Amino acid sequence: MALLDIKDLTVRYTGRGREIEAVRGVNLSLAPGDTLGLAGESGCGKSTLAMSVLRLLPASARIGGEILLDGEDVNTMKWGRLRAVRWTTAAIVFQGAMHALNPVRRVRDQIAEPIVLHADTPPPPAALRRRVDELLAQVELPAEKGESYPHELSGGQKQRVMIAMALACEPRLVIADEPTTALDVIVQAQVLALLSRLVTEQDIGLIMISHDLAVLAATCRRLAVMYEGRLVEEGESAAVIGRPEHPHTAALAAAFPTVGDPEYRYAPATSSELGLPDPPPPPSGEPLLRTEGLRVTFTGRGRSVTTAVAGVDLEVHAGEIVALVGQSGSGKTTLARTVLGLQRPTAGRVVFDGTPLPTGTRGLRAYRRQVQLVLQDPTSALNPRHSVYESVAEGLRIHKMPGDERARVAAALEAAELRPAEEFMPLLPHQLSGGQRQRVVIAGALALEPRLLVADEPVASLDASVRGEILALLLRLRARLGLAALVITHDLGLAWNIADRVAVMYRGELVEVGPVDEVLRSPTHDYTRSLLAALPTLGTPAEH
Amino acid sequence: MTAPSPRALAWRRRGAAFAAGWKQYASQRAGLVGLGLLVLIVLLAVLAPYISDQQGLDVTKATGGRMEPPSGEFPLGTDRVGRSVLLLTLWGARVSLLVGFVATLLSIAIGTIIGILAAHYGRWVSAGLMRVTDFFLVLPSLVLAIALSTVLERGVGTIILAIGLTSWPSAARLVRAQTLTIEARPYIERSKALGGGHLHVIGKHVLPAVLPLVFVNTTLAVGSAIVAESTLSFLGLGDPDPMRPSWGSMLRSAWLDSAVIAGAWWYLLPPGIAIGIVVLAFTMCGRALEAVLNPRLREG
Amino acid sequence: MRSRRVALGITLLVTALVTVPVAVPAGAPEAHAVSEQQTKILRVGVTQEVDSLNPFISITRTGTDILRTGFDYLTVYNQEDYSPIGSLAESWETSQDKLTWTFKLRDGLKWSDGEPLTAEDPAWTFNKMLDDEVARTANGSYVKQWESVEATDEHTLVIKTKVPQATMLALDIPIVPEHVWSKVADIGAAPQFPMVGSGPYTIQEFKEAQFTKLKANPNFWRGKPKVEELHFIYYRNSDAAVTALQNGEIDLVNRLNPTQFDSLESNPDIARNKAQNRRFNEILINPGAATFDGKPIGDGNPALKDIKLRQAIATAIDSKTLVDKVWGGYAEEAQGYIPPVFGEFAWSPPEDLKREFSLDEANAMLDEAGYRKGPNGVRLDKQGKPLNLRLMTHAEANLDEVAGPFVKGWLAEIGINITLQPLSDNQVNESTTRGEFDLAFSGWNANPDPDYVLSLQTCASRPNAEGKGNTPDSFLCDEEYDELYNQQLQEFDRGKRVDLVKQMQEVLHDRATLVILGYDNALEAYRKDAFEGFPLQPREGGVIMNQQGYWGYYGATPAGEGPVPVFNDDGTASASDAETSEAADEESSNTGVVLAIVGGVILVLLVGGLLFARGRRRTADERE
Amino acid sequence: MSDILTPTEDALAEAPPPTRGGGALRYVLTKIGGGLVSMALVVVLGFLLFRVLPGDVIQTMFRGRPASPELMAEAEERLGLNKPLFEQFLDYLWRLLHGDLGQSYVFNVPVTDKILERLGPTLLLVGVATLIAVALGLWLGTRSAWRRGSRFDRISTGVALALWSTPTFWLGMLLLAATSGLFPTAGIVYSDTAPDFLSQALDVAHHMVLPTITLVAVIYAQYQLVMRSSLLEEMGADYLTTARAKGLRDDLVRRRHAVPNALLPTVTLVFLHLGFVIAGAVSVETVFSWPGLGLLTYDALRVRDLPLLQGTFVVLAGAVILMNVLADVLYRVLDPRVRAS
Repeated sequence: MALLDIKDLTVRYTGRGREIEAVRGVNLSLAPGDTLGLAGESGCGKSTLAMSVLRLLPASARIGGEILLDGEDVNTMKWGRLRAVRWTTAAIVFQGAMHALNPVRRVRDQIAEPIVLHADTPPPPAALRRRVDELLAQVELPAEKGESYPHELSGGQKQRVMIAMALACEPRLVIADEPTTALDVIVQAQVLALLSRLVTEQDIGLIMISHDLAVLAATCRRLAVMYEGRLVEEGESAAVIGRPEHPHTAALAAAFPTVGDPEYRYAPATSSELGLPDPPPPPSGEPLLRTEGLRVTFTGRGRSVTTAVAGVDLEVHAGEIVALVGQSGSGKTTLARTVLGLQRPTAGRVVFDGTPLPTGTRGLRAYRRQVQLVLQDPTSALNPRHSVYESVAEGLRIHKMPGDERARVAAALEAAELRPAEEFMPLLPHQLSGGQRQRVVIAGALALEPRLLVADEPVASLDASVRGEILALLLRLRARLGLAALVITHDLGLAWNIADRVAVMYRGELVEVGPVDEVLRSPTHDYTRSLLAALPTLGTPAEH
Repeated sequence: MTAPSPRALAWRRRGAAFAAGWKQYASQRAGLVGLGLLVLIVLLAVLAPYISDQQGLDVTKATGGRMEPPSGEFPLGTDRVGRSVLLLTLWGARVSLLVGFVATLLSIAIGTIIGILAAHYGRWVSAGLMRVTDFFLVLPSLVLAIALSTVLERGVGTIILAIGLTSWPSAARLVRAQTLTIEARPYIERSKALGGGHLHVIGKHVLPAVLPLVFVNTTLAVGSAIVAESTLSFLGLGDPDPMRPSWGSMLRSAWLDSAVIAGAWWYLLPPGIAIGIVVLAFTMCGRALEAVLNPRLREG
Repeated sequence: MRSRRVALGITLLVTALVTVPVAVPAGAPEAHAVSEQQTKILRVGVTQEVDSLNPFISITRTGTDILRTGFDYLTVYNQEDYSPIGSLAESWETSQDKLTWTFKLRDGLKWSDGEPLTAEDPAWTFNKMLDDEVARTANGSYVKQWESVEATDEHTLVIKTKVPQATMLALDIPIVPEHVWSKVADIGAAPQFPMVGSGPYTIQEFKEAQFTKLKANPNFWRGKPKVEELHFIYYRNSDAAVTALQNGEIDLVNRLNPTQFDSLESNPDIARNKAQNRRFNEILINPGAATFDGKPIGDGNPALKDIKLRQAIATAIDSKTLVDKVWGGYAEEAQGYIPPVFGEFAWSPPEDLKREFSLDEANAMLDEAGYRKGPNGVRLDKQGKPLNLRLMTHAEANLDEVAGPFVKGWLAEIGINITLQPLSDNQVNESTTRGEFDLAFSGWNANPDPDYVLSLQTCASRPNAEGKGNTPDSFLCDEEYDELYNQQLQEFDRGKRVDLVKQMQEVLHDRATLVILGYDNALEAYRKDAFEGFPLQPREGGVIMNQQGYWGYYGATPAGEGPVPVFNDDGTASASDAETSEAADEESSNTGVVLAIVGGVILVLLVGGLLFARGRRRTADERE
Repeated sequence: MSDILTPTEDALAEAPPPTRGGGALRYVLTKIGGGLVSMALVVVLGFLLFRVLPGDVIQTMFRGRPASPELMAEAEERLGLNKPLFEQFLDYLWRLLHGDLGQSYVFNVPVTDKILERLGPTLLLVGVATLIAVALGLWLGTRSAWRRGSRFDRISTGVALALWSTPTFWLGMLLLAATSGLFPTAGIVYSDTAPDFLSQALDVAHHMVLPTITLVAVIYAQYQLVMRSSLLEEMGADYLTTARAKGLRDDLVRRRHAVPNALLPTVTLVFLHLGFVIAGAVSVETVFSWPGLGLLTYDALRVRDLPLLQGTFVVLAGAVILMNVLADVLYRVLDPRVRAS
């Protein structure tokens, strides 16, 4: 008998006169001890599916079909029975562990809570303590960490606590909902490895949900792909990725390039008819932007000094795309801010086009016309109250650019491939898709006719299918306008996709700088190597 | 067809947004009731000179007896010198509403400016301003207001000043918190990167985002200001002009003249109930507005 | 389930907190009844807080009222008509030059603790005041001109003064026991309780802003009072006191407003006492304030220097309406400067001089005097400026608050714009003394002898340039008036003097620097079921509380123990011939008796008046 | 704090937020420092406010009694009023540091004594009323948030709003009128109650009923509304889904997880609104003649007893500031998040 058998599941959300069908007739089954990856973009219904297994959906959800957990239909269970089943038969590792843990209770108590709850007789304190220590040990955390509050733990540690908590009642099924989304590559690899190991060791059934096919492929035996509430493809991981049948699956798979594979070099996945430009000639001459011994330190409240950027020399030539790669906390965002003049360097200087970065307000304003910023999350990078037109025109107005404002806005929108421009102008950000929003941000930057674009994780918050389109746009802009770009990312695949040169940043320093082909194919620094090693690769489950 | 100008578009969009907002507002019964009450009361207050005779407020022309119970001539009875309580209550609305509105505007203006400045400029400005705000926040504001209205000459202006100067800190804190939230948004960073200065960021991004909240807060604060006015007037710090009665000064008269002992409920109840209704109406409107403007509260 | 239990617990807790005290009164009244059976307590509701019970410090009405029952004086005002009679002192004599006073104390006087009370005690008390500035805080003015005080023997006290002093038989100074107070380090500090005293009661306990408890003093030389305990209970608001009276929580309360007084009428257990006050209420009109040496001060509107304008204002103020609407009928209409309670000196304007209230007439007067009406109906003064006048009111005085709008309304009708300016009592005092007013509410307590209140309107009573040194009233400085004033000072023929005083009032009436508003009554009430009655002072139509003596509290007669005593000047008491209850509602016609007695003590009082009316009304309202 | 990850992970993992040793002391000291700054502002404001009040202090002192210019000069000298303002301020500061708030003009006793006498009744009234209001407000707020939109929610929120909208003194007046004869109308204890503790306590409780009900009625609404919205906010939180997924009963989810978190902002509010409670106390004490600090303040204002006013102002403001410092410290104990940031 299957551990979990979902039959013709439909979930509708009703409210305010509208009805949204989140899940439309999904059939799925999982054998005990088996692992299944559930892939899909945001809004495809994968999280709703996961939550419905333990009937955790809000009251506005209408559920149809059957969810047989160990042969028992969850939908028709009595509340008491349902509570008993929760966590003992199936447990969930939630996404965003920061919020999924109660911020004001010690993690030990939170781990122990279900154990006490589901025990017939409350275990003696000593035994309980031992059990929690054991669980912590399983997730490779020392027992002392149990005394911590969630905010005292790092993201990876919190995710480990979540896993320990999920294993507390020895469930037969664990559902992991985007367990590694907010984590860095290396930590992600560690957590995935841990999860795989535990599931295998304890013979637990696992459903893992992610938008990242590579992550799923690295962990799960089987893969299911969801699209608009339907299951569009299901099968062995390798088969699904190797021979995607559904175009959506193909798009998902292509979004995560294999670093080192020349097929993906200068070739982000795009379905645009505009195609991709040819690789550019190597740049020469004076660099457009140069940092010299740049150092930025912050003084905390307790007079503790944090060095975010520790002496960086970096060059970007005209028409060149440089990828700045590093983990969060490595100082790459601070570096970008300093380059933009949003942060004053403690030491060293930034030289643009041969002249040092001005310090006066007026000079800075003029400088900022030439160097533009593209932020990670286009949703929050646009004022929700401003229309596309206003957002794009904002820079024009600040700099009092001469000429017809409307024509300039239209031109910028065209350049960012939002066509026809007129139609987009009156729209508000919430009426646009994620990719369109990012194009508006880019258009806003282009309107000022800059020479350098600083893009901070430009595609990190976009769905996989859109990712390639934006990257292709950057490449085309470079080819057409000669625009140089400094792209900040944690994603080595992105660098491989579009960058000419890559700079690897670690703890405030550039540990390795060079052409992408050299650095990513034959890294010299340990850190670069460990970054590459942590990349989940399609088809072959990671071994650690 | 020529494309409409961006400004016209913006206005059209605002109109549509307003219509949508109104639809949501209208779906809340309490908000509608509150708004209806408010419109009615404001109308009555504004129209008071046209629907009643101000001369009736002049004690020398009072025709009624001392604290007469309600009758055909005086639907709500008379006060201690024979004036119609109904007339007093009607005219009292003018002063109470005036004080409520102006004092609130004053306090909100101070609060908004300080709140935005404290959030926008870092470190010392912020620390200094917040210190002052916290200080005023914990000060027993009634004591301070009483002291202020003792120092200054009696009158509506003084009352407004006393209330305005003591009630801004909560608005300042609220605005500061909201501004901090807004300023943490990447679009502020983007705007700065585009070259926007302080004024640009505050004027184009922060203020428009903070204003709805300020508006809600204003609606809620008018009620408190009206209660504060009545308390100060009750304590004898109100406007002494008999032609400008407020609900608080009516209650003071009732109190001083032992309406409680005399059982003159018609003298005691109308001003108090009027205060309650107006404050409640403002509160209901404010909460309904809050629900419209703050999506988190809307669900469920 | 647990949350349900918690909820239940909270409900129970809240209910308990609310209902337990509610349940208490079921038992509490019984406790009250029982305690009344055992000890006779007179519980008096007072609406003014006690400032201090230190006899050297206290100056409030309530404080001195309590101290009068706790400490005896050398002399006291009699019950009949405020004549000074001996109390601790049995007799006295003065030297030819009026500089040496010799008081003989009674035999066998004892303090409440049993120690003998001798001449050493007043001697110590007075000498302390001479030596120590703090001890002069409350009553320092009496001893300002003293040379020495000496107890020549156990019964004899000799006081030498630097100049003849008229107030020597009106020394309102509580005599304290030397054996207690000589050990007190800080004479200004709050006293220790119980206090050793010599009055009809001894002060036992004082709870700040709550109550003062006194016990009957068995050693009081007139004999122990019938009531065993006397409690003064503080009520911040008088409604609460009235409710307490209705509930039987207190037995006696005064200073009622008309509404309260009326509401008590129907209560069969409560008797009311409407007493004549010694007070007149007025509005001052600044005729151009100046210092005693004639230099102009203050910022009064110069237009008011015109007597025609002042007279028009006086004509536009209607005393009858004020009596009806402001005092609810519990007052008498305005006549002369001296209140009608002092019938002999009281004057009422004859028909030809009488200003009948008439707005038309006032308007005509102003038209005639050349005050044209401006565009908005406000008249213009001679300089063409609109007549905007300030009317200063006492923020805490009900009279001012109610009457102010009336005056404003009337004057608006004759084209004068009034701005009401409510200020604290002190601010009004300061401003009026400095001449910084146009119109202001005022009022005084007059005395059997009118000298002091008359002196207020003389040139000499005006202040120095800082607005200090003297207490002026209306800043009138009129040759004719001053002339008459000096004449009446030296006139020993009573009939002629009365005549002079009436002429002075006529002058005052004509000059219109002040407008008399009326004379309000003192309204008191007590539990008839608990108390038979109280001795009034003056005996006819007088007050129970705030007497110039201890008669009311001392003679309090519990129900069934009547009749209420009458205290004679020889120290004896006789049965009252009339019920005090509601007595005052009938106007007294016994002026003949009053006259005779007043005549007997007139010489003493002639110069002694100073002490009675040494304060202005609003503060006089708050203190003695 | 020692990092316990494996060496490689240690080297590579993101750094957890730093936790400083001695943070607690630092935090407390910062809060106390802030409180002291506020207190200093109160002291300065108290001085300025009550020295700029118009009026002649000496005249006020003598209250119209005839006094010779020499006597007035003497008093001026004694009170140091002839010195320059700054010297007066230093004087005032010096005496304040010694707990001397000056001498009341009206009562002729040290202001400190006067305030100490009145502190008890106010503490009793405000304390009991706050406790009841907090308990009531939290309980009602929790219930109405949890059953959002229910009849209980609508009615209890409506009642709270209506009471909150009512002027305190008016509510007191109505209560007085409505319960005439049931409860004492003024004061804290009858003068003729037996002196034993039980009778006294019962009598005080009896006297407290009306003032307490009035004060509670006016202030509890705030706590209810804040608790309600605070809980509503928490109700969307992910950790509650976690708790439910663990199989916790609804009321356990509420009690163990939602309420403790929602309580935190409410705790701050309780203390932040003490100033409001004190304002209510002034009204309530005036209406019910409760012999507390509020009444003293109002009476001092009435007769312009400046030192007394200054004293009550400094003490009331100081008390609120002190309570707020305590609240900050308490908050730190309650909310582990504050400890690290």
